[in-house]
Amino acid sequence: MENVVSLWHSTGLYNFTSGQVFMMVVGFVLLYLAIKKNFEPLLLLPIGFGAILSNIPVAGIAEEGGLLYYLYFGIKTGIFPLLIFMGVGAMTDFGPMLANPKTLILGAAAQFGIFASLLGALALNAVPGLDFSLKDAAAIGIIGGADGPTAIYVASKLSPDLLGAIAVAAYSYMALVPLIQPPIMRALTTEDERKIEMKQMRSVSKAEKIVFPLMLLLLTILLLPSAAPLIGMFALGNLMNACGVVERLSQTAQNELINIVTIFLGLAVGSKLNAHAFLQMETLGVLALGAVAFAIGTAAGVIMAKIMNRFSSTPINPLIGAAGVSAVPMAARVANKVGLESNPHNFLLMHAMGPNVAGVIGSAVAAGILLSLVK
Amino acid sequence: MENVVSLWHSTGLYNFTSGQVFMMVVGFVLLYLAIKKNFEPLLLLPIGFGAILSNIPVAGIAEEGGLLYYLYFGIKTGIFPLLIFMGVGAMTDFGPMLANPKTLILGAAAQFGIFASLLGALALNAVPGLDFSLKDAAAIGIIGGADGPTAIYVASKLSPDLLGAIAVAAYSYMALVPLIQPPIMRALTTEDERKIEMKQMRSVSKAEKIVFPLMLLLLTILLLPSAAPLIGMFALGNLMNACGVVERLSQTAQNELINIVTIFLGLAVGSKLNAHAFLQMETLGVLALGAVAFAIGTAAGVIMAKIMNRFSSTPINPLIGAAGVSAVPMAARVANKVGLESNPHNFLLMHAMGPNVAGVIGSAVAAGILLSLVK
Amino acid sequence: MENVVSLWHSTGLYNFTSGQVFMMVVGFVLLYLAIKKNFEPLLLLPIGFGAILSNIPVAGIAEEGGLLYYLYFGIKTGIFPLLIFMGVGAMTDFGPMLANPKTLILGAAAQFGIFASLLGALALNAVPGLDFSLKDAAAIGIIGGADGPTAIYVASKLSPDLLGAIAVAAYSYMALVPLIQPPIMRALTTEDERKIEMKQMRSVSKAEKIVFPLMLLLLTILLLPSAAPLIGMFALGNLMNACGVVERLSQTAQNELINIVTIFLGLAVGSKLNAHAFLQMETLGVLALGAVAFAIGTAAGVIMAKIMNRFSSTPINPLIGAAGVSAVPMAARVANKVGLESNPHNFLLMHAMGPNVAGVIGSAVAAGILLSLVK
Amino acid sequence: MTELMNSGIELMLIGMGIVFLFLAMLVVAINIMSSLVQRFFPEPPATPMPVINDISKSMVAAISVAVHQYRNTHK
Amino acid sequence: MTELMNSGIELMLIGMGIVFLFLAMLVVAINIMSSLVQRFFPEPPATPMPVINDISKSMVAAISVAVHQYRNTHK
Amino acid sequence: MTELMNSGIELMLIGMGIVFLFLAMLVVAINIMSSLVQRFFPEPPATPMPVINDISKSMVAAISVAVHQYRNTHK
Ligand code: NA
Ligand code: NA
Ligand code: NA
Repeated sequence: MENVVSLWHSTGLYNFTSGQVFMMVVGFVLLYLAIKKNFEPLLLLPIGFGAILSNIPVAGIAEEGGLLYYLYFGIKTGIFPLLIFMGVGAMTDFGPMLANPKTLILGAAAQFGIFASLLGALALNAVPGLDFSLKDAAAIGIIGGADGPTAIYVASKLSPDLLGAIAVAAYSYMALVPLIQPPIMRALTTEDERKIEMKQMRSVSKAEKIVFPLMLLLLTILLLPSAAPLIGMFALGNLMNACGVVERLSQTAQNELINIVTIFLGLAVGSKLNAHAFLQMETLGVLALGAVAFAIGTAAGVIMAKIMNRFSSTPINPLIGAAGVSAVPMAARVANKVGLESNPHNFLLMHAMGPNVAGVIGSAVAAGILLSLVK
Repeated sequence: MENVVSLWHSTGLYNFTSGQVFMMVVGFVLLYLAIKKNFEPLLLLPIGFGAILSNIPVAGIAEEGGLLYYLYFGIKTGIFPLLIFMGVGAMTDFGPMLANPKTLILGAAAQFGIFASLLGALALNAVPGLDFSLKDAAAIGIIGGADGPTAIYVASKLSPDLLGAIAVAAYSYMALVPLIQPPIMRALTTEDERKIEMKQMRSVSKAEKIVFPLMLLLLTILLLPSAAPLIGMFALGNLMNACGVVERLSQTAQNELINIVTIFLGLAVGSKLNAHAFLQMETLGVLALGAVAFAIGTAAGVIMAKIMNRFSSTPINPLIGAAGVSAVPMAARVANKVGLESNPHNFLLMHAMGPNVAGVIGSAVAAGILLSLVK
Repeated sequence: MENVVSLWHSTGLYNFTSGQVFMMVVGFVLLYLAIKKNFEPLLLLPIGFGAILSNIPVAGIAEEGGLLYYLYFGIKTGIFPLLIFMGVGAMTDFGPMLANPKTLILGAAAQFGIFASLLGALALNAVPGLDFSLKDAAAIGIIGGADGPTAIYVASKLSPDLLGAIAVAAYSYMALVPLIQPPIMRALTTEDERKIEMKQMRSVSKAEKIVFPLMLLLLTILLLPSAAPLIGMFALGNLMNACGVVERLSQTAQNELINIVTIFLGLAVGSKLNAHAFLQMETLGVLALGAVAFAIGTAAGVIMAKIMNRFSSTPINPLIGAAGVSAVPMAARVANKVGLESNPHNFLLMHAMGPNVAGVIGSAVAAGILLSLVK
Repeated sequence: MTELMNSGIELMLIGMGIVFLFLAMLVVAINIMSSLVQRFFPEPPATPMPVINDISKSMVAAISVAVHQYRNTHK
Repeated sequence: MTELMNSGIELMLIGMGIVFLFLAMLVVAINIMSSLVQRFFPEPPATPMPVINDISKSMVAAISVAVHQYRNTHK
Repeated sequence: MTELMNSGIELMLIGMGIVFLFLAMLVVAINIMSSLVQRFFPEPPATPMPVINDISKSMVAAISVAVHQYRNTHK
């Protein structure tokens, strides 16, 4: 009898708090978005599942001694996002960017979304109930970098409490890029601009692809060492792939290793989706500002591309500026698709890959600046 | 000269204790069973090797600072068995069970082996020299679950000293399922019953396979959160496989990740095969009770299937009840084989897979109950 | 303004020390050797990259809380070199050695390089500014084992400060085997000796290949338990491959697992390439002695082969003695190549694989002796 | 000792009870779920001919590409 | 609060400044690097026909071996 | 210093001694083991034609399946 009572007292039904119920619903919504809507499923499925697991009463899966508690060390120490960034580096082909280096400037412009939403977060402090520190604002702004591991790395250092909301916002908006970007791109460009065909790119030699990651690393070391962990691991992955002599390491980095770490990272991020941290006014602020960040980044990229087109000797289709937010390769595909609507023979995909991968560098640089200046 | 003496004093020959010699023999026997007799080699080979390594005098491989000492953290924290369970989940197809859900009841009945051998362990305390606590008895009983990671997870929480013996017993008896089960199955059924042909199963839609793991998780959360780590990770693996949108994560979970963790887990389990813990009367009790648990679980499954056959509108071959102990897919194959002896046109394999995978759920549920009630 | 200044103060340019600059140059040289000269790229690329990362000012990647700081635990605990050794074991085919066991003696002779350079290190203490302890000397000597994981394992236990230099020397000289060995081999043999054709080897049964790693382990346990971690993991990998019943574990051990660990190990070794430890007279000593060790080991192997040829009933080509240093399979290929120069129909490759893999055992044995006697 | 046995027996009764209860509820839940899914998300009766798995499909593709390439290279 | 906004605005100005500066320097560096590489390490204009990737190449090899073996075994 | 050299020399003598001893015992052990294995577990002289490795064997299988499938699909 005593046992029956103690068993009843150990059920979830008896112990649920409303916050846990709500967070579980959030977890199931993330699973729905991942599976049914195909929203960045590789991340949002483990994140959603982690949210569910960590909000189970009694089980304590995210508390000391639980699985997610241990996995979270991988985020706290920065190991998981850095390993993922290495894998992403190994998957990245800098060829299109090296063929047309000035597209790097588009990747710079699109980072305006980061700083604009940082300011936005500070401005939101005027709303009663919201109280973002400079660190919080910086962590929120990085959503505008449209790069998952960078956002998680920065948030885990500057504002761990917002990590869950920031990761969810970052991956959700990346999945929404095909919805968020086109209206902005159309609004800021004329039909004629969207029809602009770009010159066929030169082919890039293997030697250039090998030297580039080292050059990128060197510049980072000289100017912005606080970005060195991120850019360093990215450059390592890229070099392993480009050099061709460590093929088995490169393959493992971009397959098994990144898969294993993705599962762990997703679950660990999910463990930060607890009621205490997530069910706050702040979260709404994060979600709103994340969308703003993407929109402003897109706009800044397009406008910069228009300016460059005016002064460039070779034509530049302003649509590829939108790809500067990164969200590789989704944003480049969006630029291609919007371009095809105006000119069915105009394939912008390769041209958009330049600013697209430049955006990854740009947001890692911005991350380094934030980590260095925001104390 | 001094060095020669000190070298001789550092040899294994000089330092061996009889317990270490005996445990090494145990390790070699496990290797023999794994390699020559094909007894669950994926686990028993690393376990046997771990047993040898951890009993080497002087080397201290299982002591603080040694390799197996570090690997054991993966068991102590529950990480290794849970990751293996995730991989097993990803490999499991619930289709046959969803097509014929009432076979779940067979998976419930077969868990009787767990509780019967728990009682048996307590009864054995009457034998002088044996002294099983309730925790020990619960950990021994779980052998009857016929599921390796579940047994290791429960034993590591309730009775770490018995972990080695329990893991060895669990995997050995799983390997012995083709010897243990058939006599019991034949004894409890008539020739006519064994000839029963079952109705062709309906096909199960992808949507059902996606919803099921979530439903299973939800029920666990509501009723038995102490089973949530096990069932949660199992459901995660199953969902990753069923949903089809994270194929690369699912493949990694059921291949490289589970392989890596299996090597580590096996070695770490082996490190618990030391003379101090293993060379006790208790170990004989564990081995005896493990066999009892399998036998009783098999019998309970068959008897329940006979009862269901009597009351069911569609015929149920009682042999498939034996598959309820889990030991996937060995027990289902045994049911199929014994069925074919009586009726060469009667393929029970798919029908037995239902209770077989239900048995995995059943023993995880039983594990949750034990973890929750045995303090 | 204040921010601009603080940003300038956070640049690498402002913070560089000359030691860091120099160590980065070392890192880039290693990358150059790996990529352009194909010097053991699987290790030297991550090591070189690790050297660069760990010497970035401000970033603190190798300091407490940084990525390389955490990865270094894998070396400190011995886990990484042991896992790599397991993978190497799984890749090793002892067939040629078992077909002609007396070639093991060649693998023993070549270890003379280890002890000769150990003595050399102690002798170098006569040079002002050099001060090698017995531990340092032993760690330096092990370079002569021509086996990366063994060298890293021993150095991490005996002389962690020299680890970076020792690992770099070990892998560099392994890459230089085709340059270092041939002159020595030619100097010590006559044209007629190099022309010697060896008898076709018998085929080795699967049973022998299964029993051998266990026998090797047993002998190690009895005589030299301090070598048991190294030889044990090596034997485990070899057994997993030879037995054929755990194919998926063996494949993972020799592919994904070893690849992942290689990346981590390389980066972690690189983190020991800091100015403080590397920019010492000692490093020059290490590099010089490493070359001596390889040369002496090669010579000892060749001379022993000449002696054996004189007393053996079947002819032995002295060139295969050089393969006894290990450096698998490079040294065996060198023996084959030098042999072909004298006799274009004389394929020594398979005959040289015997001493080659014997050299791995030999240096692991020597490692055990050093770990046991050098306190 | 009798007390311990009593605990054991109680554990067995409660344990088997919960196991049956849990799995029986799962049976009910599956039945409801399946009928809901079949009503609201009817599916063409699974994949009609899953004779060959995905790997083989990509093999077919790879082979036809490879053979094509092979011909081009060797003609 | 105004102070915080001031910090934010300063951060934005410096931040975007550095981002542009950094990527602009990278553009310059790439241009120099590319022209150096093209002058000193000229390459045959990439691989002329990268129609088929490495995997397929080894496929071709594997298939020809396999087919060969297959014939030998079955004739 | 001389003491250190003495330790070194002693270490060398003992070390090389043990290495030779160990590997010599291994030679003996292998010879015994091989003759035991060959007497008590004689094997058909290994695989007679290990011309092609396992992967290729499964390739052959996979290809024949794939080709079969390909024909069925495209006729
Ligand atoms: Na970006
Ligand atoms: Na079970
Ligand atoms: Na060696």
